[in-house]
Amino acid sequence: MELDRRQFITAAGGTGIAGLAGCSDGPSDDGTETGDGSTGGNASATTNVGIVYATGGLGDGSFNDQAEQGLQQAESEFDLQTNSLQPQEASEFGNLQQRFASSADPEYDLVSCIGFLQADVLGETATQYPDQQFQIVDNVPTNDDGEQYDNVASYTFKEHEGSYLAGTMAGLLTLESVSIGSGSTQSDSTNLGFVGGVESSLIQKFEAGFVAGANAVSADIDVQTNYTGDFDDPSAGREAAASMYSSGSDIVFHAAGNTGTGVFQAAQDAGKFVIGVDRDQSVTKSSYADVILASMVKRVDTAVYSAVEAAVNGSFEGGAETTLGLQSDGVELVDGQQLGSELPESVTSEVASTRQSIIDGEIDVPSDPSNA
Amino acid sequence: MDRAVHLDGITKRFADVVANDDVTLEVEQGSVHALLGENGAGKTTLMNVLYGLYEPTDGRVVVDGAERTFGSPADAIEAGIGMIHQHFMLVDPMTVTENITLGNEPRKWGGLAVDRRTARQEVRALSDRYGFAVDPEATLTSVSVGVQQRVEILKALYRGADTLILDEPTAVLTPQEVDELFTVFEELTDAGKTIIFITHKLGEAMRAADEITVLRDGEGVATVAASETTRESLAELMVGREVLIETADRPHEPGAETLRVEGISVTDDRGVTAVDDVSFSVREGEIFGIAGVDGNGQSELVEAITGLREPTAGRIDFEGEDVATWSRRDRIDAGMAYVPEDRQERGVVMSFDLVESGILGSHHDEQFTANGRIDWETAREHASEIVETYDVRPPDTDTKSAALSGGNQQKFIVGREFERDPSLFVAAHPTRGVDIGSTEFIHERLLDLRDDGDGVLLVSSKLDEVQLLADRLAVMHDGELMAVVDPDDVTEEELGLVMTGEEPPRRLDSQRVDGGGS
Amino acid sequence: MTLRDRIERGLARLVAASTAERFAISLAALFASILVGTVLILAAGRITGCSTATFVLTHPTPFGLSRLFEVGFCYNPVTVYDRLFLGALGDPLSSGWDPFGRQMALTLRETTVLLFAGLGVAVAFRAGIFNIGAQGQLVVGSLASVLAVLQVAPLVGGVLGTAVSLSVGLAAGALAGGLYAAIPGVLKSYVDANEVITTIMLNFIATGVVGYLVLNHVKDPESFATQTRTIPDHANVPTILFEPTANFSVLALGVGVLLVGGVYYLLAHTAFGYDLRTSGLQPEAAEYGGVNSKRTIVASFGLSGALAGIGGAVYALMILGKFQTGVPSYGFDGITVSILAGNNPLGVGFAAFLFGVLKSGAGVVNFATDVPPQLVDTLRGLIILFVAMPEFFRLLGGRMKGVTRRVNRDESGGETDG
Amino acid sequence: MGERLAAVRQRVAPSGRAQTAALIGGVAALALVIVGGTLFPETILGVLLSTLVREPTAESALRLAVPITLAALGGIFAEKSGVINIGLEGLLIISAFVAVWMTDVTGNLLVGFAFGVVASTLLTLLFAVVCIEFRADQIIAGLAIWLIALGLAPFMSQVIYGGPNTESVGTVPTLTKLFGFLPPAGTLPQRLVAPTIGVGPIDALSGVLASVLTRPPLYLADVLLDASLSVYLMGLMVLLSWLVLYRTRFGRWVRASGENPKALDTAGVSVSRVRYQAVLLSGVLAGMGGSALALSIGQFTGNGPTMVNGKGFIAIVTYLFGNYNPVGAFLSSLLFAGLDAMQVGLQTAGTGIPSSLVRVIPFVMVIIVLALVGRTRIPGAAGEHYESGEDR
Repeated sequence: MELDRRQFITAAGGTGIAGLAGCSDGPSDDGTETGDGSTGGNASATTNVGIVYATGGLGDGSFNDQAEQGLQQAESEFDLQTNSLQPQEASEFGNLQQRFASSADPEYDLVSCIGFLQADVLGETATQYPDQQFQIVDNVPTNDDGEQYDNVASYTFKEHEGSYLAGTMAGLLTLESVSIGSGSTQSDSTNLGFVGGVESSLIQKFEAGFVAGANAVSADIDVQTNYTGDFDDPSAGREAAASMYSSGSDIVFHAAGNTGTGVFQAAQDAGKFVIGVDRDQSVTKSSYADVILASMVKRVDTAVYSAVEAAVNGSFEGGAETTLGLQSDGVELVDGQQLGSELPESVTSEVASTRQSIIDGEIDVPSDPSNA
Repeated sequence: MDRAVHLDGITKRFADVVANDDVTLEVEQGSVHALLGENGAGKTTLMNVLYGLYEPTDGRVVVDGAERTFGSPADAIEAGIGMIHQHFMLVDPMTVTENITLGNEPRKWGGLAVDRRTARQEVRALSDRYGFAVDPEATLTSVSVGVQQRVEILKALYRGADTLILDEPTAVLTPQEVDELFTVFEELTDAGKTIIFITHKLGEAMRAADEITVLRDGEGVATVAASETTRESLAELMVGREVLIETADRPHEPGAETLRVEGISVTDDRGVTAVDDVSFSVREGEIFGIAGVDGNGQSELVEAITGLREPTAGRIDFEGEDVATWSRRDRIDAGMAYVPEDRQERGVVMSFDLVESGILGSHHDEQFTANGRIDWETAREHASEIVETYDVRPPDTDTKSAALSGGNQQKFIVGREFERDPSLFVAAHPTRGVDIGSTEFIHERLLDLRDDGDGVLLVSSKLDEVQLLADRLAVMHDGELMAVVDPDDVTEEELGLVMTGEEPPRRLDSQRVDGGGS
Repeated sequence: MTLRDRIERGLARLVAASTAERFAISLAALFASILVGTVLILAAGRITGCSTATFVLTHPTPFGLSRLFEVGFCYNPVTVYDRLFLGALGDPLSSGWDPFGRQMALTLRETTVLLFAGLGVAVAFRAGIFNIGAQGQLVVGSLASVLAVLQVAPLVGGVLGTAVSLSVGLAAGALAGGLYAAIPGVLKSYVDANEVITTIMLNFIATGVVGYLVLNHVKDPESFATQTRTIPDHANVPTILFEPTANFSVLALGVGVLLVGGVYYLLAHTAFGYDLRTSGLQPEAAEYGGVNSKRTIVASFGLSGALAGIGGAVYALMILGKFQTGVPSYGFDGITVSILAGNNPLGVGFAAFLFGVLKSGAGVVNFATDVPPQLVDTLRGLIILFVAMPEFFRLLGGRMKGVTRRVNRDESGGETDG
Repeated sequence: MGERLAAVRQRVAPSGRAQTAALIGGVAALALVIVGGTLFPETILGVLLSTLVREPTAESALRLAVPITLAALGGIFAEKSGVINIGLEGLLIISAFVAVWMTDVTGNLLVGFAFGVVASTLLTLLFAVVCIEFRADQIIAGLAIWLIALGLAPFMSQVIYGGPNTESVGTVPTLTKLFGFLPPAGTLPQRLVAPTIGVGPIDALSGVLASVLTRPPLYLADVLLDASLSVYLMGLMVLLSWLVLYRTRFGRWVRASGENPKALDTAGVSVSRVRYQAVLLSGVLAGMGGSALALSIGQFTGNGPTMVNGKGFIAIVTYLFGNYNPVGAFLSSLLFAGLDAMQVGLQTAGTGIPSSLVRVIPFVMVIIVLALVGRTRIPGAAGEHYESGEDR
């Protein structure tokens, strides 16, 4: 493919240059001079993008992988040079952000920070490197006066909206007796489950939307919740979901990163259904496609892609928050690859109409489970 | 007769220490041969060479007429040699059978599993053949030390040993058990087995052995027939000079009671009662001796008195106050000195130098410590004083305690405790593992202390030591104090009987336990 | 015999080695692990894929000989180590080196926290206690210090406020860490519960309980993250020499260095230190010497936890300015620091710096090369492995001098020969 | 060492009194839950009771117990032989990663599983050489093994998969999935119904009897049908470990080597050989645990403490609890895993207790039980280096 070859050549050349630079003038990239995006002396039109992923790293099959996908898409379309860092702990965020910001060779045109935990330190970094363009996903850093930073573009999602649809679908299905793929639901059970990773306001948005969606279908529906305390503990996810399935839940929705892998496993074991998160997990976790009804896709890739695109085009706009909801296709409920076509027509159409209602503002979706 | 073992010109060198220097040993088949010498004379090293634990630096090992090179005990076992170490090589949680067959287990199911039935039968048969009366099913911890020793012997026999080496076999036995052991020796030699036993006790060598080889400073001094020698000449061979067997009995004036123990009961680590309702007292200017076979509650009693173990009942009056619940430190401060039974575990900190070990127990004392800060200069002087006064070698306070020989460690501890200027001196086995010279020295110091009017509580498993030093003597058996007597009034045999728990002869009852009678 | 006896016997052996030898062994361990690390980098560099080799292994071809072999690797070990060590120190070799630069600050701030954690673990080790719970104590101390500062800081302002809230913060951290550590101490002393087990459990419990407290009681309502409010600016640890945003204060390092001296003095020159060391080396002898072993265990645990707690306080107050769940594993790193230092407080200083360099250098490696930063974790493990076997280096040294092993064995056999 | 004779060494016998106390405490707590839960089903006790008796709790407990038990068995062999293997956590980590990696490469679960075991065994070999040959301090070397694996597994994952998490591969099947002729789990009746003969009281009685008699076996059958092969492997290994330890020569030698290596040495058996074998065996068993853990999910996640997340350390706790007996270790692993499963159940059932607090319940319980039981007797020579010919 044409694009691929170009990408390969760029990457190869880039690596060579980086290697050479490393040898000739030694480590000079540790200067304390602040980077200056506007006077960047790059002769080529190459745009440099640095990305700091959330802890949990790549291969989580959801959040980080989705961000990577956006970057890869941008790479295939623009003349990009990227460097990605996967911190092992949250305390590394600041350091890694600053590394990108302070780097003079190359100078980064955009530093993309993935995950809400990066917000606080990003505030500091952004103040310190006012000429560096930053992007953050899932949070809006503000200073003490509640103002956003001029050089930070924030992208947030209305996860509760997408989750509401997940709740709608799950609620409808659990009231019926459906048997598709390797799973089935029993009409006599009115239980659903939600497995969260680390208990936090962000994940609670998923929970709130899901519960509200399900309860809108029928007030009788009961949603069991469990926070495993970890985004990368599949065993815990499995036990949590297994416990839900065995106590009558037909469908479990997870917002737990890699912990979700265990949820899928439990669904397969129990012959029940699951709704994925962040990406179309019936694709990324294809071995579980036979139980994944749908996935609440959060277009982190869109967020990353559009920020990169803006940086390439010189149209980067800091100090603003972009909220991606159902309306802007920032979140969506994507039917499973394998099961989607087998979903009852009544369910899919109901979900579609609910979606429209939310977009039209007819349904107000709560973002906090305590007042759901 | 044939020679079962011939060690020819054995030399064993450890780095710069020569443990055996050109030693020759010839043992007749079917005889009992004693290897006699002081501690450190090289007896054990020589036997470890024969047993394949050490490779000799020089010399030949000939067994049953064939020269052998033992790379490991397995080779020696294969050549028919068995060794019963002073510290038994037994596995506590296992049964007698398991211990005896260890390494040679009979197997079944194509070698997959141990044939436990056959093992049991074989052990029982072996035990019966020599009249050992050992229960093959008993766990090791449940049998007496004497039986454990027989298990060791059976273990060697089970492996087809023809020559048995026993290292200090009588050290842990009561006199009666010693008798039984020597009977076992006879049974074994009657069956054609050869026995070599290591000892530093003249009497035993004379009693049990056919021939005696004396070792001194790593050299073989002489081999004599037991029937053709005397105690005195053996002693001279051992020590290299004439030995005064007796210490002159010095007159003393006992004063008021310094320690009074009343109805004290103590449990051991397992929660089993080790001391059961014991009462006695120690007076100023008196050495009160407690004799007994190890493990009859003496350790627990001493630990209760010195504050290392809380008694479950009873009073301990020291200088008029009940100290039973006092902490160890308070008792030290009150003037109780204590030479512990296990010097390497308790008496010194092995990796401390002598300066540091020298203030153990008084490191909170204002003599060395002000406002929590230790004055190391004073401590150094103190250590030098002990080293000098008590002839500790090497006389270097920077030496680590571990680098001192056992005897010197003991002298250092005894010195440190004497220097506390105590009003009660508790000495548990103060001369165990100590050479004759140091033993004399420590005995002298104990007598000095008594003469100065201090109370001394002496606990020892050496009957002769207690008899020699004590002014009054008690025997402990199975947690009880059997009798308090004047040591001059009883014979060793009578005491030995009491030590085994036999009812004491009526004569022993004549004095009251608290010593009020004399 | 308890597990503790075994551990301390091993530790005693480590402590017994002379200081010089220890230093040599630590250095040798470092080099040996770098060597193994190189092999690892090269092997990994063959497994992974890349478009151009960054490192080519071949031989010179002086006489126009054809190359016999030429192997390309995706990772260049030279670059990795260059970045790891020089990167962490901020390139002292380059002309524009700023010793007070950001990277140096990062290195030193890691060093500072590790110093406290390492000291804490070392104190416990010296008392014969294996405090695996430093992590939990650090977490608890960390939260306590932030809560205390949040209470106190608004009351007093200015320079005085800084001084007051910092002292209160450190004290609260020490107190909370110490009390939390006293739990396994009491359990060990009075019900004979193995401290290895209890401290591991208490680490999990600390994380859970602290997470609960923050989430349900003291959470910053503004933040998505599970964290407390940020402490007021004037309560921050003042930065001297380094730029304020580096989140490093020489003051904190100074406190650390003072404590190194303090702990050294305590161990070597006080009666309590004597109690502690004696219990650590030979508990039976300590008991004999009038040391109240139960109380010493609790006190040592408390002191150990207090030091770890201060580490947590410094982490929260100096680096984060708040408490956030997911505290890095300084406590476990403290164990490795202490082991590398042979549990010697002075050695802890050096070891903490080395691990500080490794930690901060890992970030540089992550940034500047494609080599996964987890390499540094592996190196850390290797260093500890090599430190654990001084015999290996003695043997290596011995081989060179032509001394055979057999003699060594005999020597140890001869000492206690009766 | 010292003057004390090995034969009269003070020892803490497996403390019967304390264990009885713990047992009574446990039974009392259980009784409270059962009575309280039955009487007041709406309270926490009721939730506890219903969680306790549910099959999924048992299934979950068995699943969670697999890596812990297998690692604990490994720990027993090593420590019984005198080598304290505190690096079990590391062995679980390395085998978990390699099992997934190799399953991914070969596409065969069995091969992947085997490679996981091999990886763990190799790492153990390093540990064994370091401890036995170079007389390293076992505790420190064990920690090093943990740290090495903790770095190496995510490192390799980064190298191969570009992130700390691997791809998803297949998982170990359950018995019913493997053997189609078996009835699928959950299809068994709750209880067999006794035939009625028309006499009221007798029918009632026989109904109760049938229920009491048939419910437990059916419950067990259901749980076992739903269990993965790993659970069976665990059971097999518990049995085998017990047999090896208490019925074979090797087992005796292992025990002797840990209690009194000199006794074994003087009996003509090489202590270091026995220790090598025992330690390597611990690597094999822990490797099974790690492979089983990773292949129950089909993925290795390597961030932070990795997916093993302290299970190796819990394993040490369980075998100390189980007094070094394989069956005891299994039971205490099951106890811990059961607590963990209960914890999940409680959270899901919505007791209102914050989840972060519910999660610490198993850890608190371990401390409480430990406080009641007190210390266990560790093998006499565990942790000590032994060199033949060393006269101590």
